[in-house]
Amino acid sequence: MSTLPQLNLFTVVLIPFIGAALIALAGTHRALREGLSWSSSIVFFLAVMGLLVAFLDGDSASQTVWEIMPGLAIAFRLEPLGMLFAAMSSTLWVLATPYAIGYMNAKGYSNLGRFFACYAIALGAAAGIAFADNLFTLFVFYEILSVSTYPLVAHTGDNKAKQGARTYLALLLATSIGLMLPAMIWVWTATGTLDFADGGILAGQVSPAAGAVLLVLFMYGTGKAALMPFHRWLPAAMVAPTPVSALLHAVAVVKAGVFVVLKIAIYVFGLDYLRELATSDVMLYIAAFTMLAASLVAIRQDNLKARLAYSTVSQLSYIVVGAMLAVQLSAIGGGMHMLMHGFGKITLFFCAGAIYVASGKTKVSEFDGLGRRMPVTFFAFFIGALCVIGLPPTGGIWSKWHLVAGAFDAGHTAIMLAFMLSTLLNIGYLLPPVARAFLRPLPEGERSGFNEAPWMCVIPLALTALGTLVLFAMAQSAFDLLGGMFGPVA
Amino acid sequence: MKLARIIEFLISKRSLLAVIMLVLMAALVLADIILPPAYTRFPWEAISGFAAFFGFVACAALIFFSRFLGEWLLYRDEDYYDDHE
Amino acid sequence: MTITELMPFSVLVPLIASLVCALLPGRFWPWAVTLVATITSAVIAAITLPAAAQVTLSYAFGNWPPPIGIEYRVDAANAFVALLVAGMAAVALPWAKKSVDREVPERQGAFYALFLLALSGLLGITLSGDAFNIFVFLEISSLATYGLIAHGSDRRALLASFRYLIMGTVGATFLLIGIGFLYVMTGTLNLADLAERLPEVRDTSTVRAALAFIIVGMGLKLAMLPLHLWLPNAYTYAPSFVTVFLAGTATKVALYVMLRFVFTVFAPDWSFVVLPLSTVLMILAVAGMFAGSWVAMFQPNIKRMLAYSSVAQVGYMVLGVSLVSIVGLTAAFLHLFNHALMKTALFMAVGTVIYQVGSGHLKDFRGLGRTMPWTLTAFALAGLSIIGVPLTAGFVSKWYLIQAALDQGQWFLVVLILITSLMAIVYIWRVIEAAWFQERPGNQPAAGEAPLALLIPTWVLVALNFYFGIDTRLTVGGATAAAEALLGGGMAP
Amino acid sequence: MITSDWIHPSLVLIAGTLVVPLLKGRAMQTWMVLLPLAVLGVLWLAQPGEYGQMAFLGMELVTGRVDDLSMVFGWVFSTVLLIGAIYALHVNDQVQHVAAFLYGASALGVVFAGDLITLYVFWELMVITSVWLIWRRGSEVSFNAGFRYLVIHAVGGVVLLAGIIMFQFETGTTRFDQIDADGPAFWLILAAFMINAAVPPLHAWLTDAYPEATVTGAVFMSALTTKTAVYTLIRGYPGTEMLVWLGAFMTLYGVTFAMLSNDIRRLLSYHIVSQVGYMVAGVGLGTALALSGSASHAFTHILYKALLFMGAGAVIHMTGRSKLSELGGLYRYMPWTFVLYLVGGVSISAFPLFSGYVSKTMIVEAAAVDGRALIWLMLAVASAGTFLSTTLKLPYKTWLGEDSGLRPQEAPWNMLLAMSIAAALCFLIGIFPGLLYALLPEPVDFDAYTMSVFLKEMQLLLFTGLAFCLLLKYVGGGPKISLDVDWLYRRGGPRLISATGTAIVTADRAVRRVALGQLMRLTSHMERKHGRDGKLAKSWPIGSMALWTAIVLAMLLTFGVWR
Repeated sequence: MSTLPQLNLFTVVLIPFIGAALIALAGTHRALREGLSWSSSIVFFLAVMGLLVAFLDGDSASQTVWEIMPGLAIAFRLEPLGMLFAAMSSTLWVLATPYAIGYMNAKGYSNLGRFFACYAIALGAAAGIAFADNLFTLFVFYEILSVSTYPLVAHTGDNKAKQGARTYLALLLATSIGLMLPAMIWVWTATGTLDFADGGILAGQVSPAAGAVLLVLFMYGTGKAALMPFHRWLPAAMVAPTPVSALLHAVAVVKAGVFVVLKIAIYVFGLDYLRELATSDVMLYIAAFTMLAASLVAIRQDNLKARLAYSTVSQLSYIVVGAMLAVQLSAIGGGMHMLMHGFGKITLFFCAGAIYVASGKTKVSEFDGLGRRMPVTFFAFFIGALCVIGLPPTGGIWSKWHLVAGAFDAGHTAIMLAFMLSTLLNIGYLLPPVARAFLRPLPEGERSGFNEAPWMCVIPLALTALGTLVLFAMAQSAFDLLGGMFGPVA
Repeated sequence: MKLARIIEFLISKRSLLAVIMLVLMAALVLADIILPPAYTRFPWEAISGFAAFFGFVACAALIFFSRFLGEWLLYRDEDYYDDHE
Repeated sequence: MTITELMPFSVLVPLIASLVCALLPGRFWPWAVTLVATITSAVIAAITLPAAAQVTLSYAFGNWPPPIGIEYRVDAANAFVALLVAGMAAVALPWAKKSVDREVPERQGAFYALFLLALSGLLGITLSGDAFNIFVFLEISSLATYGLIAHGSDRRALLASFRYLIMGTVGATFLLIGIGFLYVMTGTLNLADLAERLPEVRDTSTVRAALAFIIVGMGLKLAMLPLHLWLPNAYTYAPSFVTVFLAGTATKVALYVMLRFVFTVFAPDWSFVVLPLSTVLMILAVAGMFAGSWVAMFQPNIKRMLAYSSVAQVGYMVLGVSLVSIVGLTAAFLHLFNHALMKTALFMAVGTVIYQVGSGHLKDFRGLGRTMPWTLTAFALAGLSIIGVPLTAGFVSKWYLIQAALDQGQWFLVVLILITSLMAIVYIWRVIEAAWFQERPGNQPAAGEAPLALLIPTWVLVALNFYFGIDTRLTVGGATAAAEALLGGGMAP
Repeated sequence: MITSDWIHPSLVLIAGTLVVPLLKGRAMQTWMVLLPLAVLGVLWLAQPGEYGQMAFLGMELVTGRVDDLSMVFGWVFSTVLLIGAIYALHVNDQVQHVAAFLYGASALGVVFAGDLITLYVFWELMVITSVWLIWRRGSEVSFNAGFRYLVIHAVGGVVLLAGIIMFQFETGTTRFDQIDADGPAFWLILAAFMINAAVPPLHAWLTDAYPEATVTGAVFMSALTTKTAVYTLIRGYPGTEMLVWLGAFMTLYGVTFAMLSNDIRRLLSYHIVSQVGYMVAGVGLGTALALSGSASHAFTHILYKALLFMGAGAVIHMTGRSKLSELGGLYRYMPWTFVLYLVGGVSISAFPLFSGYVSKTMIVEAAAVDGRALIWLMLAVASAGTFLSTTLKLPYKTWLGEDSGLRPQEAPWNMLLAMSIAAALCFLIGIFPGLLYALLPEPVDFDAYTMSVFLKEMQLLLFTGLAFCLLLKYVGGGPKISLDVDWLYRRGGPRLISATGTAIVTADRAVRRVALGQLMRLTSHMERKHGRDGKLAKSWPIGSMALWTAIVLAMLLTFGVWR
């Protein structure tokens, strides 16, 4: 068996929270704080891996922590999608920790105790979302995630940061409380349960019209999935320090959003029922529109982080499309894209941050010749970009493959076309930074010579880039895992 | 630079070379007339020297047609695309 | 001594203690006596509740049997409210010491005596099974409250108190008129007897008028829109401790009285038919929810903002009542309880800021998040509860309220509840933003963290907000029992 | 991908390439020569069969399929990698070397792919590796051209992806044999292949990008991308009637536009289009002879086209100029380059004794056997045109003609060596066509060296030459560029994208500005109205309170009591 610890789910979720409390207490004591950040991420990682090993062996843990009201409980259960999400977040947290430490120290930020504590809480909340066994638990951790990331977004403390953070929180809270909560209550009244169940809980319980409305409520209620027109928070959140943008706005927060979308599509609606709904096509096309429109906006962004943010908006819609296509292939593709895009996009953000740390440059138009000074960073950026675009030899190709195949399977040729167009647009905005950096000469008067960011930043980004390559070959594992959502894979 | 001298020598004898070539070409056509056509899958395969004629006409046609196409439609200044990119 | 015999002491102890208190000099002893008396009272209430949930307790004063003597009659509903009132008072008092020392430096004996009077009045209203007795206790508590409010250091406190006095008196008078009508028609003042005899005479306009007067009278004390106009100023200018106490108790008791009359004295199948009560209450509740939240969003004075928020929260309770169902009433009782928790915590946090900074204006909150993190965090967390974030008490009561609305098929109510919740986010957010995301202006006094004497009670309440958001057995159980007691076919013998 | 009797050549190449960045100077040069040799060795050992089967993501992969057809391409790709590597030995840019080898590995991966998934993966890898060979030229022009190249191929890639997915759903397999699907799957995959095969109007990426590639990179590019496409067409679409006509059209299109070109490598690029046209037409004819012709023409074409690009590249490398109008009279200074180039020229023109002759005539013969008169004539015109521009016009204007005043050195030894190897191979195949024919999948029932074929070809070529000499002054040219379908995406596409983007951004901004503006106005209005002294919030006089109380009471009494 395994030498890894087998903890119950709630304990695993608690680890980052405990870590956060300790980090907050460590406060300004730098060594202690960093040590705790490291150790909580590693302990969490090991705990999740322990779960993963057991899960792959066929154990399916579930746990009801507390029943708040009859039928309304904080409860956790392991299922494939959540396992994948948790495994991804925990892995990337381990990699993001040194990066965050390196970055925040290099840029001389203060208030780091709060920063790392909130960072940890966000991860804990993500884990809570991943393991949630019912909508209520999911909602609770979803809100914790929104609130805990607010101080991170506003960390810089200037007016722009506050403004961005305000947009961020306002949109996330307004959508979740205004739309998701009522939808949740509606489900509760209609079905008497909020538990996730294979095949969904809504089929036959609500009228088709009500189901259609519920779908819209859920999709827009999940503000973190950044479906247009509720996508503004994501670009606004880019005022955050880059480690936040990287781990949270490429992985934990936004993936939590699409994770919720997938989870609701699969376990609340059920794919079969979802297909019958009048609005599933509407949402599908809205997502497809988001996918393309966000890409078109991204092309025009000179600021690299803004460009990546819009790219994320676009990529998230891939996954929403995957959910709305409502066939197994696309759902699996969506789940895989969650993973692949996570690795790819975090690499890109890591690189954006490393570039900023090493050269102070944030605009793509200023990147000329930088590749010669920062070859590792830009090569990693190249690999990450390939993954996001969905090209070999990175894992991105397999998730895109399944999404497109799902679109065909569902009979939506127009969506296939949208994916194809989106790929082209992705190339249009992700590769120019690399090409510029490697091909154009450095501007007059700039010092040439090797000048990478601190190794604490460079090593993680190299590792995540490597991760996308490994995922190319290892996609089978993710595929098998996700196939478990629909019973044994044929 | 020996090779360059050979080429130079050949160029200096270009009238002679041209004559040799013309003779060779005449011989080719002659041979075509003398030898019976191996195939007659197409009507023109029976015509002796058709290939020669065709080669000449095709070449002339290409030269004039491409020239016409260029002058009429396709030629642009070399910085044409620079203005717009 | 049985529980039945013990029960009246929760009213009597503060009453007697107030006499002692009025005579005590200095700053410590009046407070100490008050504390002891309040805690005693709260403990008695706590013991009473489980017993009352089982069977209705009845205690006749002076051993005169009910129709003649005064009866204390306690079922789950009033035991629940009594525990709330006494409990909140007990939690507020440790906090009171510092705050009162600062805001009411002199004649504290009288101040605490008034407080105890108000407390015993409120408890008396709650426990009494006699209509006239209810009026008497109402007047006792009201008069004491006017006095307490008038202690506010701001000169406007006097005016606010005066206005409250006028309106309160109007309310009490209306109640008295209603009770008078009933007495004329039935010849009894005992609530149980009233319930028994009313069916014979209830088709008369006198009885209907009695109901109308009682509802308007209690609506005034309850601060139900549009009868709430006295409340903002009273809460704003009263000493912080008084606001803290009133916010958690006074309106709740008024609601209880209204419910007692509407549901048990007049049966709900009568009162909601004879008057368009359901509609009227629902309209007023929704209007209150909106207007209160709306105005709160724009208030520069935080105490005043919270006062308007209270108007909105009263709206939620009345909304629950207007649905006339077990779940609706449960929601009303739950919110009655939970709102006391959250609003008291919020007022305590604001009071703490006032104690440290000397002002409750939004602009004086700027930058306080750094210097008074514990106070402001308490405010933020209690704010979460008032917004109705899951795992807080506020969520539980809103959840039940929404359930009740859905049971009746009232979709639009759910929408309205959620919209007002969003408005709550806005007004709570203003404070959080000022505290953490604005710099403290240079000309403002630098304020340090508040003393523990203020912080601990505040945090106890904050913790309770979360505790009752997670462990809902006591609150939901109590509220359900209370609702069933009211709706379960009148006063059981 | 590795079993005891099969090592995937791509894997060898990729693994070997990973070492390149660690090496320098002489060691790197040695490695660069050894690596393609190793690949040739691996191919030598390869036995026909299917290897590397695996189940992946619910699909059956065959990563290595060795049969005669794939081996033909495998051999020539490896050979040209060796030649190209030698040609590039002097280049001190590891990015280029890495890109070139990975590009070669991808091309090999495509031809050895037994299923469409593997094929797709390598297909895309080919794009992202080869684009660096354009970009590393380092100029602004090549930067942009590289992007256009990338985007067009990305289009091809997504079309292929869609096609394969449809194919998979339709047939339930992803095996790559003849594509026998109906409907969109058939057409999409074909379109993707045709993009890479540079079939007009999908060809402009080639003539746009290759002239802007690096001197050494263009050699690899000329050999690999279009020829993998030819391979896939032979494998997947033999006998598709449409291809006959497209192919014949391509041959003419290429020669016509080549006449208009001023840039020497653009001229040669149009001839790639033209020559690939022969192969495409051969695929379309679909007979055993025609397919053998296509395969062998691809083989010979790779070698002579590489030779031509090497020759042109040497000129560019040594003079820094690439335009006919700026070159001339170089024979004195670069005679070896001149002569070796001419070997390539006569090969492509299909002079007897040179490689093009033994393969092109096979396709033409196949058209004749099929009785396609018009096709035959079109191919004949293209033959004349090929000779005209590659062997007459280009060398004439570059090495002979007016002296441009340039005084370059002869090309470096490694370039000449690489060209010599290629030239030798062209010659060898021309003399011993049996060597080539032996590699082909089907036994070849064709002899190029019959009197009839010889006579016709010689007449055609020599009289073309005559016409050229007579009409020399009418031959077009000059410092001009000619438009092609790339206009559509160089001028039209960017405008469309930027216009759409602008529209979205503007709309988004406008909506947000209006919405936020209204919200702001509303809030400030509300703040005024409902602040401390607002209507709802101000302290009401007692009279008003009493009034409200009275109203409520009156309402209740009115409705409830006196009904």
